[in-house]
Amino acid sequence: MEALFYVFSFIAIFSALMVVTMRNPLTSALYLVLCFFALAGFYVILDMQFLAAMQILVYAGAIMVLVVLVIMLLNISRIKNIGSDLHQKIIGGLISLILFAEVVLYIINGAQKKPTGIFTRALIKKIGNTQIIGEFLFTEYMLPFEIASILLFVAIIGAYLFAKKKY
Amino acid sequence: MHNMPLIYGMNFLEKSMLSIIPETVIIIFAFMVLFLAFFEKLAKRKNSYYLSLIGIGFSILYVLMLSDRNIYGFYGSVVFNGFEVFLFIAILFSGMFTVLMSKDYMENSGMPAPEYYSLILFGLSAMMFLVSSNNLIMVFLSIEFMSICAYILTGYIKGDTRSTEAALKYFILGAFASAFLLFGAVFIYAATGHLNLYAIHSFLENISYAGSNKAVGGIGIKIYISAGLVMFLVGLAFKMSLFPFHSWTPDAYDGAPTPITNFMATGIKLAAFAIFLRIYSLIYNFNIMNFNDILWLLAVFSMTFGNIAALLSSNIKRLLAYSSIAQAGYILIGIIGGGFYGYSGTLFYLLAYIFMTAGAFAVVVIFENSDIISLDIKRYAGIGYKYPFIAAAMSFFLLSFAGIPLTSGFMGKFYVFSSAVKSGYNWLVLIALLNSAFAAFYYIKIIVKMYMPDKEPASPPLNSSGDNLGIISGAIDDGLMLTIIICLILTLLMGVFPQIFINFANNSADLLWRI
Amino acid sequence: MDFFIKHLLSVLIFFPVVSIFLLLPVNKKNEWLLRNLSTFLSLVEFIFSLYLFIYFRPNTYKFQFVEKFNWIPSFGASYFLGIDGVSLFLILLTTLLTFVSLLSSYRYIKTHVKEFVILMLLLETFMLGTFAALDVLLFYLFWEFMLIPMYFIIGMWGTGNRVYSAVKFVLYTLSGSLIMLFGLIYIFIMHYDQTGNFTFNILRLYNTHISDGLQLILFIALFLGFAIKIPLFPFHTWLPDAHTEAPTAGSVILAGVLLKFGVYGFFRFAIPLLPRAAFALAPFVIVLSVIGILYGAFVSIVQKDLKRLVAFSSVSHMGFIMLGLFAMSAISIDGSVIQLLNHGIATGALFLFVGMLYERMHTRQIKDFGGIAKKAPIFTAFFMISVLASVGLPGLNGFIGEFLILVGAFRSYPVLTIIGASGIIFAAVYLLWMFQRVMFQDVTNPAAENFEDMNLREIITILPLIILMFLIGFYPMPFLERIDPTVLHFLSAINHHKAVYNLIKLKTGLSNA
Amino acid sequence: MDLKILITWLIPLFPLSGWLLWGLFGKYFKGLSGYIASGFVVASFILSVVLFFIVAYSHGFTDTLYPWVYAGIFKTGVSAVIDRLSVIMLVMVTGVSALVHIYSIGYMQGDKGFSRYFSFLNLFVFSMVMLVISNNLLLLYVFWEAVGFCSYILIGFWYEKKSASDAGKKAFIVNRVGDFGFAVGIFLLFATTKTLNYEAVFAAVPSIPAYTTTIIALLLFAGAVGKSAQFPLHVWLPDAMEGPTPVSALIHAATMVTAGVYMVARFHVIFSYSPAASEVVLAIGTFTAFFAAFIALTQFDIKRIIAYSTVSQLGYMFMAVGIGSYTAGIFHLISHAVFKGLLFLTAGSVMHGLSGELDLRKMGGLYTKMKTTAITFIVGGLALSGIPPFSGFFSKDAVLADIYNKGFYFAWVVGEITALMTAFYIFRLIFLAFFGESKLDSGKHAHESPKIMTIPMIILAAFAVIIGFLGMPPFNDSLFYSFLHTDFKNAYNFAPFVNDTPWYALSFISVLAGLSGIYIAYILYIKKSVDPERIKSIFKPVYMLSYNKVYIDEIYNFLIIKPLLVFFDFLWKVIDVKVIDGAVNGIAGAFAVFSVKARKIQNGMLMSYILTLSIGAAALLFYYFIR
Amino acid sequence: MNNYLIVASIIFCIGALGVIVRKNLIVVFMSLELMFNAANLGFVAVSNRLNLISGDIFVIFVIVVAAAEAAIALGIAIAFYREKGTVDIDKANELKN
Repeated sequence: MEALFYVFSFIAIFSALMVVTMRNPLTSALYLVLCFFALAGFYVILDMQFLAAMQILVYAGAIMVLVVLVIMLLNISRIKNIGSDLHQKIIGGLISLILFAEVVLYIINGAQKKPTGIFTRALIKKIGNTQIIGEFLFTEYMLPFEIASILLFVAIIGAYLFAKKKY
Repeated sequence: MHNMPLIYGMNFLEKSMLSIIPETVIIIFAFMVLFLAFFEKLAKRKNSYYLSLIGIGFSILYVLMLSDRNIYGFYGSVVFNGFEVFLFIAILFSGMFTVLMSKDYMENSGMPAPEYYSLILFGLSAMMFLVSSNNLIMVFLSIEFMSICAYILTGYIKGDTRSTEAALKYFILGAFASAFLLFGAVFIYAATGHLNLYAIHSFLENISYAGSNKAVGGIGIKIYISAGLVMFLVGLAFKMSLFPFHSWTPDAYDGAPTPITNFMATGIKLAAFAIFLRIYSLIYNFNIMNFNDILWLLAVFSMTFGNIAALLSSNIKRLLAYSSIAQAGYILIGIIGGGFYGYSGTLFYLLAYIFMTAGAFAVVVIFENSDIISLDIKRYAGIGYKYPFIAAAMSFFLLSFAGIPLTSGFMGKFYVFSSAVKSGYNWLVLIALLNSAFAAFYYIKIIVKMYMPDKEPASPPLNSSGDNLGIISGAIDDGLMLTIIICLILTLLMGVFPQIFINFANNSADLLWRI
Repeated sequence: MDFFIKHLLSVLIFFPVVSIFLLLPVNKKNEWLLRNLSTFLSLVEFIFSLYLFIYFRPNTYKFQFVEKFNWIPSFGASYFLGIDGVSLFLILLTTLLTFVSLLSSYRYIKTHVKEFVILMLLLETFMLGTFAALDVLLFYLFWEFMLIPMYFIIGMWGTGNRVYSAVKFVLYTLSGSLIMLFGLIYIFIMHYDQTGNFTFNILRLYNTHISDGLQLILFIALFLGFAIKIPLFPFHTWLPDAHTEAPTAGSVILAGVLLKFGVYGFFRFAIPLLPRAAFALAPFVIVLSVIGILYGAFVSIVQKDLKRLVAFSSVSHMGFIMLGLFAMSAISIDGSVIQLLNHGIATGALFLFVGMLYERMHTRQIKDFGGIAKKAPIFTAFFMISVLASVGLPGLNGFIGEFLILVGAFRSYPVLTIIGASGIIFAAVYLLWMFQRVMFQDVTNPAAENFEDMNLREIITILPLIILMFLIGFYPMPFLERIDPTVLHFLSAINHHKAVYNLIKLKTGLSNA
Repeated sequence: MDLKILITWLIPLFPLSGWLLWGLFGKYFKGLSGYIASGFVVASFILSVVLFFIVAYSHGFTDTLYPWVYAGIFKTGVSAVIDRLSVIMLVMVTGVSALVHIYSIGYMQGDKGFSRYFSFLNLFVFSMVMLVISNNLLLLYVFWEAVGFCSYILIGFWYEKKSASDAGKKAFIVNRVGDFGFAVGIFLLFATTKTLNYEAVFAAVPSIPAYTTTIIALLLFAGAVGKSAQFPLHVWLPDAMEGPTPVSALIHAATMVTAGVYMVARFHVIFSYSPAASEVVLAIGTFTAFFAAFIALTQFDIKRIIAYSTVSQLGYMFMAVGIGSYTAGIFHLISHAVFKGLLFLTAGSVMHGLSGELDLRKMGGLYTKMKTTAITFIVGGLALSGIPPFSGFFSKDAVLADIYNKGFYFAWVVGEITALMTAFYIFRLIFLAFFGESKLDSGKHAHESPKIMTIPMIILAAFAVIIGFLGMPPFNDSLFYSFLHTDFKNAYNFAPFVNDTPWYALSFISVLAGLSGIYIAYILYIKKSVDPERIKSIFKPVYMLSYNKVYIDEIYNFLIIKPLLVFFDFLWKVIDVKVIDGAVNGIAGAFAVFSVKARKIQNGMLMSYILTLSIGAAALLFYYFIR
Repeated sequence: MNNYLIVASIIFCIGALGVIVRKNLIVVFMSLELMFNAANLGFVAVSNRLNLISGDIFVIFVIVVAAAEAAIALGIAIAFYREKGTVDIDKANELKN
């Protein structure tokens, strides 16, 4: 497990770095897919296979395909050479580093709550994570679920409105 | 705090549904408006306009019908009580004003109406969900829902690069802030193990009394919570457009269609403040860490930046945007002041704020001729003589912004300031008062333009196109006039006889306060 | 009639608003009707206000014509009106000067007559409300909104750099009032902390216990608000600009009534609420007042613009009033109150005359005048009386006020009083020199050749003021006997703090030593 | 109401109603107003005489007309004190006024401000009467200033002339300077005694500390210095001659200017309890007497010569009151009022005859043309010179005798020298104007004035002859002294008599001084045995000093007025506009600069927006971390 | 346990870096997705650690929102590209001051 965690961590971080450093958005997109896969790996380690599947289906599958589609739709040659200024890089890097340092300091100094829930690894394994998620989704989180559906609907309208050439 | 009356049982759906009826009504009407688009005959602008108004009206009706209920619906995901009643009505008013303002605007710009109105309604429902959400998932989801509607509406003007640019900026910054909010939620979750706000509240209450008792986590948890709350605050402060998370405000306000600017300035701000107020009263307001310090800074910076930046602004929409940043700072003072008095004051100010803002934007819409120059304050020269009523109303709204007595702005300011003084934030109030003093300059600047032009216009005919001064083509739309009149009456009423509104706000704040 | 008398203050406050509704339907073009109707209505208002004088019981300090209704129970604010001897005369002055200034603007105001008369009447409402309010919030409401009509009057009908002046006027005074608002809120909250009740009733707020250090800070907050309004040196710079550019009516109201609010605020709010601080800081205020007296006079001497001269003279006169108020003796405060009226009357009259000069000659530069006395004897006579009233010539009103102030102040602050009293010399210098250059000598400006004498309307405008000048000068008892009990009560309410304060000083002095 | 009280208040009422009448309706009366106004004043005069006898044969009284200013413990009414001092003054004031009024009818004939003139003249009489009878210091101060105002308005009567309006203004302002001191004195007096009523004040004075009394007395005297044109505030009086000559006669010779002396006499209790202050009075009086006479030696403007002579004579009066000889001072006041009024009226007559000519160098030989004027003038001149049996002899001698006998030898010597100079300059005037060959401008022919002018002159001349006998030497046994000195019985005798030199010895020296003055003038201007030009060139610096009025005006101008004006200008243009207002505008400007800078943050670049946002987030995290 | 959160914060900060540094709208958008995913990882890890399930549910909603935002973002990108001919966000500079 430990080993797998480090492997996935390495892949995720490396690919994430590649996403932000690659000049060509298409390359970035492919690295992003890789990153998503690594995250899915994490989910598997954490016994959330359902989420791993969702991650790959929705993110790597749907969203990234959409992204790649859009990149292709736009003129690739005109969008791939958008560089960044040096000072932008320095300031950005600095800020990110500071943010990172702060968050890590918080994490190291802080402590999480003691595990109090009932859904131990064993229980999840016994019932099955999909079933648990499903049960919760349709009882306690029914309203968010419904809202999410409307949200997606609105997003479709939005995408349609933005993408169409004129009214 | 109350015991959480989580409703488990067979008929929980019925009871829960009651808590979201107003939102549901709005959503149903949103779909109805949207479906109008399918029918060539019905897709006239007027129909969707009236349908939206009817929907909002129904929703208000339902809110009023439910006004004495206190419901925790959907396993505590949403709450519906006096607080929500107050804010629902305020939000619905804001939506109503937006719709009323839009008719004229839509006709001028030729945009497709059904989608537009339905998005406004969807946005309204999202705001209402946000206000009543009692769960971090609901908070996040509603914020995103609301924001997505706002992104779409901001970029609604096809072919207008400014509109698209505004949407782009708004979107990227919004998503960025949302990421912070989300990451903050992770930390809160890690520290407390809860997503429900009440549950988090009681957890924090325990540890704040327990001190550094190892059994419940102690000091480490507090650090986690700080990290979580700070990052959560970033997300919320963005929506409230507090400095330094304000940067989207002027650009998005400027580029968006003016009724939508009003929607953002009133509705979104209202919803953001409402949820912040709720979360603040539930979570932030513990002595684990003094969040008031940071809010103090945010308030001071917001006021000062907003006012100073607005000082020389020549574009009326940007000016109002900067002013709204400053106003957010003032509103925050009420929250910092805290207590029953402070919350009530905040709500009162919010209510006052939407009326004056909506009124001001209605005037802006009247004089906006779909070209950029019409937003220049110079364009307002001399309208005081040509359109005495509108100019007088505009002056009144601006004076209200400036906090001159007789206006709701004064009462609101007085209310929040005195609550802050009550809690001992004297410097804050002093700074706020000095801010109001020099802020008066740019409000008055507009009045100067309207009534005291450098060269008095020789009363040009109403429809002469050659004249460079504010000219309205045709008669003023009834919806706009209605908005102005309602806002004017309410601004005056809240300034002179505020007691009923205070009672309303008190009822609403009472429930927050007694948690 | 009984109801009328009982609610006279409300009637007075809201009658101008009702008048506005009467004026609203009148056609914009019908300037004749607008002018006469508004003047008539303000005259009616003035006559109403005379009932106050008639039914006012002298020889008592109690508030009279009290009206009290709940207004905002949540803040403990009420619609609480009442007048004592001091506010009585200020109200009368307000109604009179409104009438006078409306009557005076027939010729000056040529454009937007309707807006003008409406704003004037609106202004009157707020001015009266400010004087009558005994509820702090109500007071503040009237106090601050008053700026707005005045702002429009200066900005819309002013001359020259009117917008600059108007904006400066509003922002400057607004800044002060907002800081003052802070002080008022603070006291309000302190009272709440002590009693558990929200109240804005000024009579109850008087009982708030405030520690000495806090009193100083709060006093400074209130001081800024009121001092800017007065305006006390060095917060005066808005005044010359506003006065100079305002139309005649605006100047008259500004000098005659608006400046009084600062002093009234000190009298009604700052000093009784924070007596210890008032006693402790009185020497500083008095130093500022004395500087103001001399400074205003000095600068007036070298002014080239008539209105600016009168404006700076206001600074000087208001310095006298503040000197009297803060000397904290019954005599000097009586004098200050009388002087408040005098300044309103005399300076108001001076502005009217400057306005008449401007209407006829279209200039305000002193060098453009000369030899007018020959052309317009009535004008000269009245103008001279006003100038002399302002100079403080005995027998006219200004003298009574100044003399009482100085006599009263002399006991506590002999040196400062003497320095301040030297202001009467310089008052003579700048006013008489001005009068000489404007009225006497030979005609140099051809425009003065056809100088018309005052017509009947102008005489009616000025006559009440002239009569008052003589009345107060020769027979001030009707005024004093109403003011004196109020002032004595004012002093008796705060005087024990003087002892306490001195005791504290003594103790700290001993412990330091 | 008691008859005497009615009379008391009727005396000021007549001129007051006159003022209102001419002021409001003057233009309907035209020439008639002069006669009616004079009638009013004559009525006042008659009533004054009646009152005089009432008081002389009974006793003085006080009366309050109505309460005037009641503020706290400050309580003053409009009240009158009628005692011997005030009735004497009343008779003098109303009497001279009546004559001047009558004279003015002729003098002002045809002036377009005829009614205005009489209106203000009446106002003056009213004010002066009130000043004399007022029973408290506030009322005194009121009319003290009121007479000053009348003086201002009457000096500037011909306001088209810049010099006239300048002179009026100057008179008012210089008087204000004195009045300022007077007012401060009243403040101090009130602060010490808590009252302004004469009786109460006088009762309190002996018990207040001496230095306080001294300060009060000096401050009150400052008012007198201004009003009575003593050095250093004498500068207004010569300029005041721009006014109509009857005004000069009435206000600037007979009545108003003597108010200072009257005031000191009235407050004899205060002054006598402060020997130091009295010494100051004496010193100033002595110096002024000499100083003014010195200036008068070389002037050519006849009115100015008489004006300086007035200043000089007022100095004598102050010398008298400064040594505690109040009765003598008042006596000189009365006699001076008569002969100086006479001199001015006759000078006015000369002017009238010469259509406004004032320059001595353009006169000469008028005696033949205007005999009445010349004779009356000479009577006045002799009175002024102190030649018996004219009134000046008696009164001036009374003063000088007391000075000598009380041991103030230096003052006495100066007084005698001044007497010599006095006689010289007035006879220089007489000789140059009335004798010798005529130097009139061609086209001007002198003529005698009408009867309405000469009769008052003659009456005054008669009085100038006879009035002195009231103070028949030895003065301390005279009728006048025995009548008046009871009023001064409360005075503290700070300067007792040290000598007992008989009056005739001192009078001899005085008369000698006067006669030698006349003789020198005779030598210089009639016999011309010595050329005045030679003396002029020998004593050139002294002459120039005298001729230029010791440069006092210039000194004031350079040392006070000019620097002050520069300072005021600096105050306005630099302090006010640049510093104070500059600070205000500077703050506003700073905000504008901030605004520009603040909006730089909002530069439209998405990247910088994101940066601000993330810096904000980082800062917040940091803030909580360090806590 | 903290390791997961640290990884999550690393990814979060890399995402933030991408948003700050990159000018390509598409890449910025992908960086935003990275940030959201970092949060997701955190939620799953915490929920696993505390033996809870609500965190996992949250992740599902985040994924939904991300999908919706993707739709909007790409729509905006297309509209922007159509108007400006580029997806360089620096070209979005009409609205300023």
